[in-house]
Amino acid sequence: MSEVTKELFIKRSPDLMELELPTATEQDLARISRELAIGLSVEEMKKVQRYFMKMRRLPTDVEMEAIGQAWSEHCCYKSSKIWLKKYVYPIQLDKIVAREDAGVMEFNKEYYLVAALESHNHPSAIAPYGGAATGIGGILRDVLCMGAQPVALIDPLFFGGLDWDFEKLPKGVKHPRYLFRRVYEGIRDYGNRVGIPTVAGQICFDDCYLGNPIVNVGCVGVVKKEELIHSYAAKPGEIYILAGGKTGRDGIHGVTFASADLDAGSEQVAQSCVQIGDPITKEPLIHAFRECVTKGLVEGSKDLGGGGLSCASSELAWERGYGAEIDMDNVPLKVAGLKPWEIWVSESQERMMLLIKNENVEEVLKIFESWDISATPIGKVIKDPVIRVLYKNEKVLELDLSFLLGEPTLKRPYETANVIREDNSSFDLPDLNEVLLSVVGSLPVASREKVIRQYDHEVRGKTVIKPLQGKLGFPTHGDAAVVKPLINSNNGIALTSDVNPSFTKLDPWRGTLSAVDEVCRNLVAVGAEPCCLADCLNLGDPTKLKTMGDLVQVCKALKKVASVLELPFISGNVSLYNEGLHGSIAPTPLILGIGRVEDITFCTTTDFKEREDLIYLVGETKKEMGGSLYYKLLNVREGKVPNSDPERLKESVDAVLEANHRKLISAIHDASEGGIAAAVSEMAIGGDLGCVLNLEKMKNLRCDIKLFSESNTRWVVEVKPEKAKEFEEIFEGKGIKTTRLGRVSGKRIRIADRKEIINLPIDLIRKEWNNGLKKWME
Amino acid sequence: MKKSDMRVAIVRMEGTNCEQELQDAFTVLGVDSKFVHIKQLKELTGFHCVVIPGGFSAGDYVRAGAIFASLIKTKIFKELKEFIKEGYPVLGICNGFQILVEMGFLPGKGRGRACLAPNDSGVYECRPTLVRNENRGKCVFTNKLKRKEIRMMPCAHAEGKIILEEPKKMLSQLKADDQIVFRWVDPDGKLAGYPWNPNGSLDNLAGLCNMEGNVLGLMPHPERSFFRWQHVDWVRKGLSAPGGYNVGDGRAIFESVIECISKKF
Amino acid sequence: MFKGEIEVRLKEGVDDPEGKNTLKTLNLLGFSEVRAVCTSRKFEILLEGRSMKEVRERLEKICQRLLANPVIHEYEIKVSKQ
Amino acid sequence: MFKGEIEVRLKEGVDDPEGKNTLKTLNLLGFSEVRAVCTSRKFEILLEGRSMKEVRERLEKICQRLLANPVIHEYEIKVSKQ
Ligand SMILES: Nc1ncnc2c1ncn2[C@@H]1O[C@H](COP(=O)(O)OP(=O)(O)O)[C@@H](O)[C@H]1O
Ligand SMILES: [Mg+2]
Repeated sequence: MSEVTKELFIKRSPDLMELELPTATEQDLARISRELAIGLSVEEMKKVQRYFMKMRRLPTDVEMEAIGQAWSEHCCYKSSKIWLKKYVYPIQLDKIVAREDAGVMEFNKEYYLVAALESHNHPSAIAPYGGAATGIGGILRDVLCMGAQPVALIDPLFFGGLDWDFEKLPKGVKHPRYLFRRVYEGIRDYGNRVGIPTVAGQICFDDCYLGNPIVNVGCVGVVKKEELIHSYAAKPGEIYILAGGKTGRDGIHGVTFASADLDAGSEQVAQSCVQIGDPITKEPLIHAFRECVTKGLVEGSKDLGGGGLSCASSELAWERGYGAEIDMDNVPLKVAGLKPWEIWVSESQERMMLLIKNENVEEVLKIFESWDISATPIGKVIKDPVIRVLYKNEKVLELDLSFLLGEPTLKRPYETANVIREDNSSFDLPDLNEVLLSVVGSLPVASREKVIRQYDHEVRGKTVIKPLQGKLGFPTHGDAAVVKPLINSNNGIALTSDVNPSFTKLDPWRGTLSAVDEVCRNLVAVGAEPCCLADCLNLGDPTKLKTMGDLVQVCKALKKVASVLELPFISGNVSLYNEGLHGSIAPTPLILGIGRVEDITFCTTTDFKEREDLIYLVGETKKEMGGSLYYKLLNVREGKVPNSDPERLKESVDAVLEANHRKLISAIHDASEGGIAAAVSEMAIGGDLGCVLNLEKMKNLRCDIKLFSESNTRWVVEVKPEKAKEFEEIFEGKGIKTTRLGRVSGKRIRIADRKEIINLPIDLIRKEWNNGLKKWME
Repeated sequence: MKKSDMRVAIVRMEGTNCEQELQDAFTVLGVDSKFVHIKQLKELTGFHCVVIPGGFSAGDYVRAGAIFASLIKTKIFKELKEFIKEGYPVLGICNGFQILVEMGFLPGKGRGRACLAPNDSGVYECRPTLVRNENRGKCVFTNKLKRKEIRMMPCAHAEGKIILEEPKKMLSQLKADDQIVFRWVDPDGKLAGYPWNPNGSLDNLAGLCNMEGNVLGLMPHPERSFFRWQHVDWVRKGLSAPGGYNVGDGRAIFESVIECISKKF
Repeated sequence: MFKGEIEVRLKEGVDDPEGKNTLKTLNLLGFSEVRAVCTSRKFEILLEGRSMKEVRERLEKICQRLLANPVIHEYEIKVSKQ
Repeated sequence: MFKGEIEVRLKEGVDDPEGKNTLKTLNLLGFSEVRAVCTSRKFEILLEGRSMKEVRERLEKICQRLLANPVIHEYEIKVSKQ
């Protein structure tokens, strides 16, 4: 602490400081914010100053820390809130039962579906193993605290290029290969231990993520309708019970850290922000908590995530206009000697806050005791909208909740970036056999098997459509995973996540539309009706005009497509300040798609099933090559990003679902990165069956564009010859184009467009596809 | 004994996590089962079968199953030994197998020692695997399976490689005494290498029973192929199966033990 | 108070997949001079006791009961007074 | 040929769930005299090199690139000639 600032801190007791705020100059205010590492701007500090002048007293360090947490970007969404409120939150609002720590929707007559999605980017950049693991821990608690049983996890990940030169990394920046490995190991070791299957995800590599990987994590669960728990206090007098792990110095300032740029110095500063998850505390915590819920003992609940005790106790009370009185002496600590402010904002893992009626407290404590999990009453809900905290019989914090949680919002200036929507490229046709092999062996397309198999994607025994599918011994990628959460019902939940940063980088608008398009394609491909979305908006520094412009574009695009599709955003998260070695990351609006399967016995997979079946392309192919894998491989830097027409998407979704309900689909795979060439390859790999295709009926395009265009709203479908007519009629009736490309045949992929352009054995394609990512993982 | 009188104890502690699907399996077959936390487990009277489920007991810290095994040893070793001696069936799946081996119930007293070591691949392996029934009739968990029959039961473990202290001698003993229950095979029924043998286990061993045949430990998860829709290729092959609609390959293990209990007690 | 340092390592002849994987990765990362990697695990245990001898015996028991599996592991115990 | 012995351990103040769970078990098993358990990992690396100094530098790099994360780990390197 510098000499100047020292004078502004007054020791009130051994553990407590007060700040000489009233006399502080602007410079002093900035310094205080810096010294306390609470990340408040001078404007915000002035607001704090005014509040305490009105109160006629000095703030304690506990109070300053609490305000710092509450007003951080991570906790209050100050830069994004107005846009989310305007565009995202209102969509199909009446379908949402609750949008709290997790979102809640109807699943079937008896059950709700609960889902949450979050980012864990900054912690994972500096401590990838612990960061990714605690990401899972946190999202599980979000779902759990609604009373739900978590049933599946999903992990979308984004890293820099694996081939980046080690010598070109600045000090303190970790190599993508190290980050990638430690992140999936963290997910594996935590997810497998808590026994919730990791069924889906996404791994994406792009140099914009150098130094700032994106680690998002989603979770879905189910809860009996009458067992739903809300994240708020219903009545004064309810007792706060803190359950789970003990509180320590790990994870202090996590949220303010998450709302700052990473730089070389971050490693040192960050050490205390790193939280270490303990799945073996979490696993019984899930059981104990669920037991309390099923016995009807829980009135309200919230997990302790960003902002720790401070956020959880304040928000629980304030939601319905109440307040809280907390006695910090009772908080179980990992080590002695924690200062009150540290206890108040620590983000130690594996903790939950429960609100319990006085008469039920004893029983709840007993249940936790039987699971060997610590649980302690630490305070109660009060009528006045104030939060008051005692420590060693001393009042260390007293704040009006309307002030603390009054939702500071910023309307930051923004600028919409120009996008290029032209394609004047001209180049000779390359050897398409070679290109196809590079496409299937490229990082975006290549097999994820080596990662997927390390995640236990089958624990709980309810994963009916698995991430790897096909003939036994010939695994290929599926489009979405399906779990059947209830033993007595054939209803299923389908899960997938998508966004292609190569698109969003060039064109945030179309990139966002494409992400939602792809999510829907994947869901209907397995036979699921899209029922809701969640979004994690990962972007750069919001003080940059372009970042804010991108954010606005993204939100508008989400509104456009989701309104037409009638899909609400059930949950979401905004992660800003993602700045890598090359500046801001590509806007990365990660979309989680959740679908509902009426009867899982209707589900379909991607693998070719039988010789002589017909192969159709559904949808229209255009020369929309901007950000395409094909152009990237050929180093062509032009082209427009594929557009998506929400109305047509909706019609197509309905048509594919109708074909599914009439059992007309033998196999289906959506066309995305690598176009229909990649889709067909994966279908062949999983069925161990080849095909003969002729592209002549796809008009007016050069053959390479036909093969590798990534136009949206397209699927490759295998149909039995006797069902061809019925299949075609469904699409015709809705004005959606289908093109009969050929049939399943032999052990080679043979494609002609007037003359033969591809002729390769599937074994060779499979070999390239298997090795593409694996070779980086040894 | 009637099915409705049977009671199965599913023993758990923090980190066991395959118990729900295990219970579902017994429930579907009409048998009552109860979760018992190792902390509360004081006696086994009233139970007719003990199952130790898969998962990561105590995080598998130190070594897979080590902590759970030593807890059982201090808490209820004698009772469990007596239980086994009386002929009641005891099943350990995956982590449960590791625990039974750690405790010395498998391969059994006077048989030399075994261990479940880290997979050759060095990592966790979650994949569909095939096992062949090698048992000639001793094991009470496989009497509903034909000899040499191949079944799909997925594996999901990081430490499943069976190592024997004196491989040659012990292997021939195990064979002679019909203690080998399952071997990993490929779709052609051959004793293949990775990935069909997912861990590099000696002689493709995947499951062993004790001398008396009433204790079985196996690495693959029969409860994960109890239903046909848990099979990875059900969409290709449909849900009708030899045993009936939606019957999965692992179900026979549970049917076998239930039949055994009903005949024996 | 005493401090026991226990190193548990795989016996010779027992495969060490973690070591093998680490070796492969190091070679791939350009550390081509690395020839072999073995891994082991260390437990540092703080415990009370009356004498070095007694403490050593207890640590021996701890290894047998929990930390090592005699089929694949060997271990080494060091004791010091704190 | 040189041998490097690298011990990687969690920094003080960083949670060690493995140590915590081992402690709990030892206490339950009747080793009530045990007060604390910390775990760490050792890598024994055989590698070529021209001098102790060069080898030490390479091992230092190996730690930074693969074996340790400076945010939560500290490590110790010993080199000897074989
Ligand atoms: N981009 C978004 N789209 C939809 N909902 C969002 C978005 N960002 C945040 N939310 C919702 O706002 C609420 C608060 O978010 P957050 O503070 O991150 O939740 P928590 O900390 O409890 O996980 C949650 O219900 C979350 O789902
Ligand atoms: Mg939360």
